[in-house]
This record gives sequence, C-alpha cells and structure tokens, in this order.
Amino acid sequence: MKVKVLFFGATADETGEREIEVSLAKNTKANEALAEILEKFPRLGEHKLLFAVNQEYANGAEFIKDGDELAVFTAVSGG
Amino acid sequence: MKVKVLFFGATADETGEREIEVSLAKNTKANEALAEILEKFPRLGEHKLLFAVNQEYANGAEFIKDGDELAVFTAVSGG
Amino acid sequence: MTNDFYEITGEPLNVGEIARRIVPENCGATVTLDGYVRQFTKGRETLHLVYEAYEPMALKEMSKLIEQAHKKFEIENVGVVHRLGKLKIGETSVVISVAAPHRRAAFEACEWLIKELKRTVPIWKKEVFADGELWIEGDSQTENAKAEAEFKIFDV
Amino acid sequence: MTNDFYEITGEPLNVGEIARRIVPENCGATVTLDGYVRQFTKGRETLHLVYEAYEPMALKEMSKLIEQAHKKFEIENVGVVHRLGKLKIGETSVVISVAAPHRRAAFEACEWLIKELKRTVPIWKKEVFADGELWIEGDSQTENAKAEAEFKIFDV
Repeated sequence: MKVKVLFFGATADETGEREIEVSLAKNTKANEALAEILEKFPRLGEHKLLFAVNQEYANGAEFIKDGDELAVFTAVSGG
Repeated sequence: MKVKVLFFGATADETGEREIEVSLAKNTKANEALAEILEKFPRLGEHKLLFAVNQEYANGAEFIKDGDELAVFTAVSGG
Repeated sequence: MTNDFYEITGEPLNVGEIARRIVPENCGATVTLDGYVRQFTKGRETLHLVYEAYEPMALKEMSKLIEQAHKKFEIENVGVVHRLGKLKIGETSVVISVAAPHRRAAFEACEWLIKELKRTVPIWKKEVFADGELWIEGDSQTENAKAEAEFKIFDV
Repeated sequence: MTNDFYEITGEPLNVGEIARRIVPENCGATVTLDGYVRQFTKGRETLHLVYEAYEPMALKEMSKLIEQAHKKFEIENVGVVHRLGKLKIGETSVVISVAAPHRRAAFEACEWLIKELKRTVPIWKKEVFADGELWIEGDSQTENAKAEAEFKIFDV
C-alpha cells in the first residue's frame, strides 16, 4: 500500500522534501512506518520527533491504511 | 477656614450639588468635617460613603487645612 | 525605562491601538483586558451607561496602581485607559494592557490591575434603563467587602 | 450559541479587530493575548521570523482546544488567529481572545489556550539571525517535557 508522508520546518530541511510517497507492507503500524521513514532519512534521528496519522497525533500503535497521510515533525513552536 | 467639597455620581444627585464651599473650625478632623457635611445633606447618610482629602482617600483622622479639597462619594464602580 | 500610560477620555477606545502602544522590543507577550457595556444585567435591559470620574484623583490612583504593579510583577509596560461619558451597548469602557517578558506575569498583572481599578479608582457608572436610572455603588458584594477592609467606608 | 473562530493567515493581525469580533451581548469582559516577535532572544538579535504550519492539522487542533476550553471554563466566545510566513520584529504572531461573563474565566481560559496552543498546534517558528537561522523545536524545556508526557515523542 502507498501512503503520503509530509515534512515541515526542521524535518523538511533535514530531508530536503516536503512530501513523499512511501510504499508500506499491509498491517504496518505507525511506529514501524516511522522506522522505515527514518531508514530513508537517518538525520531525522537527531531530532525529537512527533508523528501524525491523518492529521491526528499518533502514539505508534495505529495501523496504517492505504492512502493515509502521515506527517513527521519536531516539537511545535508556534505562538 | 474654608474648604471645597466635591460630590460625584450618586452623592451629586442626592445633594443637587457638584461643588460647595464649607466653613470649618480650625483643627477639624476629616471625620468631623464629614459629619458637618452630612448634617447639611442628611440623605447622603443612606449611602456607604468614601471620603477623600486633597485627592487621597481619608481614614477620618486627618486634620483639615484651609483651602483643602474634600470629596464625598459612594463606593466606586468603574471598569 | 518603562513606557506606561494612564488616561481618561471621552473618546471611543481602540483596544488594538492601546495594546500596541506598550509593546517593547524585548518582550514577548501583551495581555489586554477589554471591558464593555453589557446589554443585560440580571435580566434587566440597559439602554446605555454613563461614566463619571473624579478625574485628578482617578489619574493619581491609576498611577499608583501602575507603580504597585511594577513592584509586584515582572512586567515591562502598562497602559490603562478609561472612557467617560455616555456609552452605548457593546462600547469599550476600559482597556488595561500589560507587556511582559513572560506571559504569566502579564496575565497576573492585568487581572490584578482591573480588580484594583474597580476597587480604588474614583469612577462611577450609571446604568440607564427604559424605566429609570441607577448609579452603581461598588463593583460587587465581594469587592465592596474588600474596599471596606482597606479604606474607611463611612456608613452613618 | 457561541461565536468562536480560529484562523491561520499570512496577513498582518489586527488585535483590536480580533478582540471585537468575539464580543457577545451579555458578557462583560474580553481578555486578549497578543504574542509578537522579540528583537532579542538570550542576547542574540533576531532579524525576522518565519512561521510555518501543517495547516489542516493546525486548524483541527485549534478547534479541539476551543472545544476543550468551553468545557473547562465558563466562557462565551473564543477567537484564535495565528499568522504564518515572514514576520518583522514587533509584528503580532498570534492573538487569542476570550469573552466571558466573568473576567476570571476569561483570564484563565486565555492563559490555558496559549499554553496549549504552544504545546499541541503544529506550527513552527524559524529565527533568522545575521549569521544563520534556526528552527525552534518546542516552546521551552518545561513545555516540551509536558508534551512528551502526553504525546509520544519518537526519540530514536
């Protein structure tokens, strides 16, 4: 299955990407998906990361579905 | 000695005055001055009053001097 | 150097303009209290309000409050502006704006300033209803009680 | 019926206009937090800032915060507006305005909303200095620690 992965701010700078498509095996969990993304972009590992699935914060246990929108970003700093 | 007495809001309505001149004996204290004012305008007694001498809140023990500016008003309600 | 101001005016108040005037270069947050005329008080409809002040004393008391606020809280600038005269429903009667390096102090100082202003600054509000009008005496039961504890209220 | 709004915009923010939009007929006070670009952070001079958002998620999170605020506090209306893009020194980055029948609730809700916005809404700030630039990661040590406790931070 294919998912979209978004990067913002520091993670967009580290990866040089703002949006990529990633192929995942069926029944992949959020934490496994993140591990695959980190394999592609090891420098992301230098940051404390937050991870969202379909615009909701993920705790890692969620099952990813085909077409999901994932996002990897650093701790927020708005305000 | 002569002093100026100011009224505002409810006390101006009760007395029908905004500013009067009052003659006081020498060495009159603030609470005595207020008592004299109340004698002139007994309906002021229906209100809880605050009293200022020269634009400072008075506790009653202050000695009034010639030319002082006294003010009699109800609990404030700005804001 | 602080950049405080305190004013009494008969003109309409512009909340944003007041908040902007106290923004210092090294601060991160401004907290602003904007008080305005309610249409209904305990179910009774207010047509408009009239504010009156003992102006020179009110300005002195406002100045004292700002001075005390600087001692109590780590704040940079304070602006306090109160409107006088006839106010329509929804019009702003008072604006208090506080800028501070840390927002916690700005929130605390702003809340303290409005509480103290309502207790100590000689300004009075008259509510005008369809069937009469009433000078409001004191902000509320609670705050009246506090006023009595500190000033002498002459209850004859 | 509340009259809340939450927005993300590239346009300059008008604090007074935002505060005005939430004024209801039966409320007496609005509290507004106005956050803006500091010139100096820990002694280093910031030339300007750039804010970026994960916009659809940021709007969802803002909507959730407003919903939670209505449950936690007795408030009437809330307005939250965050600016994006390049901001000059002194320009407002965020405005949070809360109207309530009693000012205590407005102060509490406004302070809670800015704290939570800085912790949960996916918006990031880049500080641009004369000699480089830096994406800020998390609001502060303290608030980061709180974020970790609630969301899972993936520290690989």
